[in-house]
Amino acid sequence: MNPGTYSIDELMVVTLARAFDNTTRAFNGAVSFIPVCAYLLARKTHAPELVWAASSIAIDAEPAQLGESTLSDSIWDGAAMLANSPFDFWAYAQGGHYNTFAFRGAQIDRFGNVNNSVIGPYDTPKVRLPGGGGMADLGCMIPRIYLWSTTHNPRIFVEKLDFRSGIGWGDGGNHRADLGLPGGPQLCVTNLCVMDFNLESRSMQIRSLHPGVSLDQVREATGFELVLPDGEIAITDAPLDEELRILREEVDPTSERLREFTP
Amino acid sequence: MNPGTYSIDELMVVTLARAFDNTTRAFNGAVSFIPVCAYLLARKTHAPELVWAASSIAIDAEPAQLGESTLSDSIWDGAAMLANSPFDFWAYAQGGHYNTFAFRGAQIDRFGNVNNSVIGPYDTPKVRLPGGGGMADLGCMIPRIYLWSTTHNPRIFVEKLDFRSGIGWGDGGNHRADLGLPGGPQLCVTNLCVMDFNLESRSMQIRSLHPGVSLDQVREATGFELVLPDGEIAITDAPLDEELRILREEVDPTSERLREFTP
Amino acid sequence: MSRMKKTSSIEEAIARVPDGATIALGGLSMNSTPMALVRELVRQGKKDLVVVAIVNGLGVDWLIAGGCVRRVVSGLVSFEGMGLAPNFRKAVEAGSCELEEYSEYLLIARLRAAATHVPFIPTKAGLGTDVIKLHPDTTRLEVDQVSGESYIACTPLPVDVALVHANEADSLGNVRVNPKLVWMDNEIVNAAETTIVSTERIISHRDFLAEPHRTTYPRFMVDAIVEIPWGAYPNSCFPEYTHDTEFYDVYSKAAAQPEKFGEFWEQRITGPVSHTEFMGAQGGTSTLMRIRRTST
Amino acid sequence: MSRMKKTSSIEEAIARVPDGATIALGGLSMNSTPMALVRELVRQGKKDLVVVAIVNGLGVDWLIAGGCVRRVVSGLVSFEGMGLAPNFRKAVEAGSCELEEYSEYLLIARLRAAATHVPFIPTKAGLGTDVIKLHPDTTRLEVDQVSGESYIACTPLPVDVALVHANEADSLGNVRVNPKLVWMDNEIVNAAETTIVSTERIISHRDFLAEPHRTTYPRFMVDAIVEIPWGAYPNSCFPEYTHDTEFYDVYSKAAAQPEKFGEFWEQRITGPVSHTEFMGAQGGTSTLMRIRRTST
Repeated sequence: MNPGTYSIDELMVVTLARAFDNTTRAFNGAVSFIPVCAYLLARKTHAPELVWAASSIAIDAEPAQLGESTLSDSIWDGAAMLANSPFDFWAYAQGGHYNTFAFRGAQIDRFGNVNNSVIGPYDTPKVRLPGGGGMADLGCMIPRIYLWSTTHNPRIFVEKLDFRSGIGWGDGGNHRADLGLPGGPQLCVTNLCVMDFNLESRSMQIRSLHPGVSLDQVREATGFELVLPDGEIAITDAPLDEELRILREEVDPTSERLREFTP
Repeated sequence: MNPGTYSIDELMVVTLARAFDNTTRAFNGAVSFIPVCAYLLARKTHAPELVWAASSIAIDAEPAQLGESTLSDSIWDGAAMLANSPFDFWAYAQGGHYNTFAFRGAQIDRFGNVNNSVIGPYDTPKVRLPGGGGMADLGCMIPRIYLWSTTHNPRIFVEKLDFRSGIGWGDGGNHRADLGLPGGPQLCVTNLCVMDFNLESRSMQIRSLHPGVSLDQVREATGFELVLPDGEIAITDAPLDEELRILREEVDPTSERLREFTP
Repeated sequence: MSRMKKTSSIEEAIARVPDGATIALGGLSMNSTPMALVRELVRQGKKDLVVVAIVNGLGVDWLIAGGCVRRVVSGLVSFEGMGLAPNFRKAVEAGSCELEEYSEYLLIARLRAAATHVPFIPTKAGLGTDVIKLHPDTTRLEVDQVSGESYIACTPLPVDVALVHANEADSLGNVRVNPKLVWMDNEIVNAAETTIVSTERIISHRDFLAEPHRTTYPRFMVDAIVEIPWGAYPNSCFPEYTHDTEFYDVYSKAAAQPEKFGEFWEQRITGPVSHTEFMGAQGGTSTLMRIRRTST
Repeated sequence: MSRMKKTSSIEEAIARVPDGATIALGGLSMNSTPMALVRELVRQGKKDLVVVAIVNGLGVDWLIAGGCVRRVVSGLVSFEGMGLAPNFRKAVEAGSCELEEYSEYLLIARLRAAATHVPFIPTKAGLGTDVIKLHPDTTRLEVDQVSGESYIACTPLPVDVALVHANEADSLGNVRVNPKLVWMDNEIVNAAETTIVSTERIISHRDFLAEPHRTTYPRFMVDAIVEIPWGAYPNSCFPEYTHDTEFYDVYSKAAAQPEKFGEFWEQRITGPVSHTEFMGAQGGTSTLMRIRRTST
């Protein structure tokens, strides 16, 4: 692919990367190629101080390429520290020393809460999903939460979750703060658009549409009513050539990030 | 010194060592030469499975000789594990994996509670002592507590502590069990005698007098009334030649244990 | 006098696990799970196990396929990007296996409460989620009277037998995990009555004395040591070998065809007797070449 | 683009500690205390410090002798078998320094509550003792409603500045404690707003990459790195050197003669400017020869 042209995975990675800065201290869980690429890209461009703990274990890892699992040792090379999970990781996460986490879910609601446990009734599920893993924990502990989805459709962006595996802004408004939890979801990047959260209602709000995507298209793909920003809706900024080059050549030369896109 | 003759420090070490067995899993704090010698002696004689963590850190240490501190690296040589204090030590101690701890105090009462904090009123102390360190913790966590004192006198064995830094049998009777704490003090070995604790009142009771020591002598040296056993009072068994040889030649060839005896 | 040896055959070690026991599996997802011990549980036909597996996949799936499991206690069971764990999914959907679902940290807190003998451990994890509503007895929502802060009180989760995989051990039961304990194995070992460790190799006690700071579990925390090279296969054992993606592929494909799965299961998993035979059934040397790691 | 360097002179690093701050000292008793940083606090004339020192001796004694301390928060202050800490003892008996006394684990629990943002951490430590009666607000006796078990609720003890000593660091702030973190330093680092690390030596970042499992603190937990060889003297830094018994002897003797202590204090402690001059005043090479460890 030439500079100037780019694919949706590249746009998502670059958009997310630009949301991070030198104060970002992040880690990642399973099947998290998009945020992993974004952390690495941000670190290699505008945010050299950014901290990323590969699989929550390998701090400042510099993998030459990614593997087929973002939870495995294939992305630990070049780390400055291999941390112990209960003693180091959970202390840093609870203490706010890690401040950034990205998750996705089988279902996402307007407040950025996610479901990764069941589709259908909990006791007689249509599909038993893996479970939330650390979502219920980290959603409560980490102040800067980022959501992403490579398949923006009404089965994922739903009016009501079948189960709340992880908390975003909770029931909206001040709910999260009232629970004594720090921060909350900042951004949701999908294959169609970028959304943030209305500062009062904490409901998902369009920030920008990806080039070539219409507002109606996003509305149809979303199971709840989206808040619209004041004024004209922006178009997501295109990646720079240098960002694309670094992503393609240095961050993820074997395009493992495409594993998140159903062929 | 020849076999057959022995000194009081040797009698105390040997007596304590015989109280330990293959199920003993012990560690030690500061200024604990007598129990450290006893753990090593027991391990080298009848209890090869005995676990001793030098300074609570160096598990299965085999020091060629002791140093002037039982909390320092001078006794860590030959260990099979150097443990991390909060992550390993406190987990093993709280979980009952360590089951044996020995302490002494500036004051000891009839129930084996100890004071290492102040002499006199707490807020205007006559002597500000070091503090209990881990006594208040380990007294609660460890089921088999052993007490020792190299100077049995009424200033140490008192009717009432000026401050309870560490718990033994608490207020006596079922108090300790009612608090939900495991076990309790087993034995108190001094330079005059060996005491255990009455099974009902949990009050200190003479078990045996050291050779040449009279009951009156012990009573005069004790600030509270001692419980007497049924029948005749035994004489503390003398050390065996082999125990003395191992203690003198292998466990503590430089006689660091004498640091606990005022010259 | 010499000390007791804790080395054991895999058959004897696993014979210590009674039917109905609460067992806990070490490792995380595709990393460092004691798969050889799991296979032996299946081969010995254990029944009604309660399986604590904080973040797991294939280990739980095998135990369910083997009919060993009454209940799974877990935060997540999946094959990550390679899909859902098929037998787990089927059994929970069919109601033939109970699932007691928590999150990762709520389980860590419950294990630590058991390990440290406190009535509960408080955490903010889980606040505002449906996870804590599933088990109000064991993850209780409470409010601190003084600060007014909400927290979840996580009650003790005691474990009968912990099964973990390590790199090195001596015959006395001292164990070394390389490079250090990166997952949550210590939490289950500390909470367990009995701990069985499979190890890539048994090394001399002298090696432990030479580097005592590298020891992960001391001998008194370990009850049985079983030497099994590639004992985590098809999962990884850092830094020696990685998980076998090809195995996951064929396993998932086989599970998708219920009429053929039995044959696959017998041929590849339950049929081989020794671990050597088992590794042979997985492709032998060419598989070992494929999974070995070259960088650390 | 390159990353920020965290290396600092000792003067600049300690200038970050404001009067009245709550500081915490790493190490335990005569092991691994950051004595050079302590001496610089004295030299800069800090006032009204609250000093958290779980198990300590000389560090607290110097700060009190230097007039820096409003309150000591500790489980134990002594010179072990070498006697009581003389200035600590005198100041507490005279009422010129407050003492907030806990036990070791109660302090660990309070620090961990601060580090993990929970309203309290429960423990059975302290039950039935007078220690918990001293501070019913911070170590509250409570009863679990469900199990009926008693416990002590330990409330958060936040720390402004943690001062710890280490063996090796790189200029980015990654730190290595050899052989691993044997004392409770991690507890204070995790609870602290700012962490200042003195280190025996600065090594290259490459050394950390070669053995990442040996890293104790990652760069983002550390705010300043100060290179000070023998920076724990007169205390030990395992496995490099041991504590200096002779120093303890002469210090205790000097403190026993109040009329002469001022001279000793000036000559040996506050007078020397650089750490090199300070080590010279302690006997220089012959002292270094005496304290070096030869076995590990």
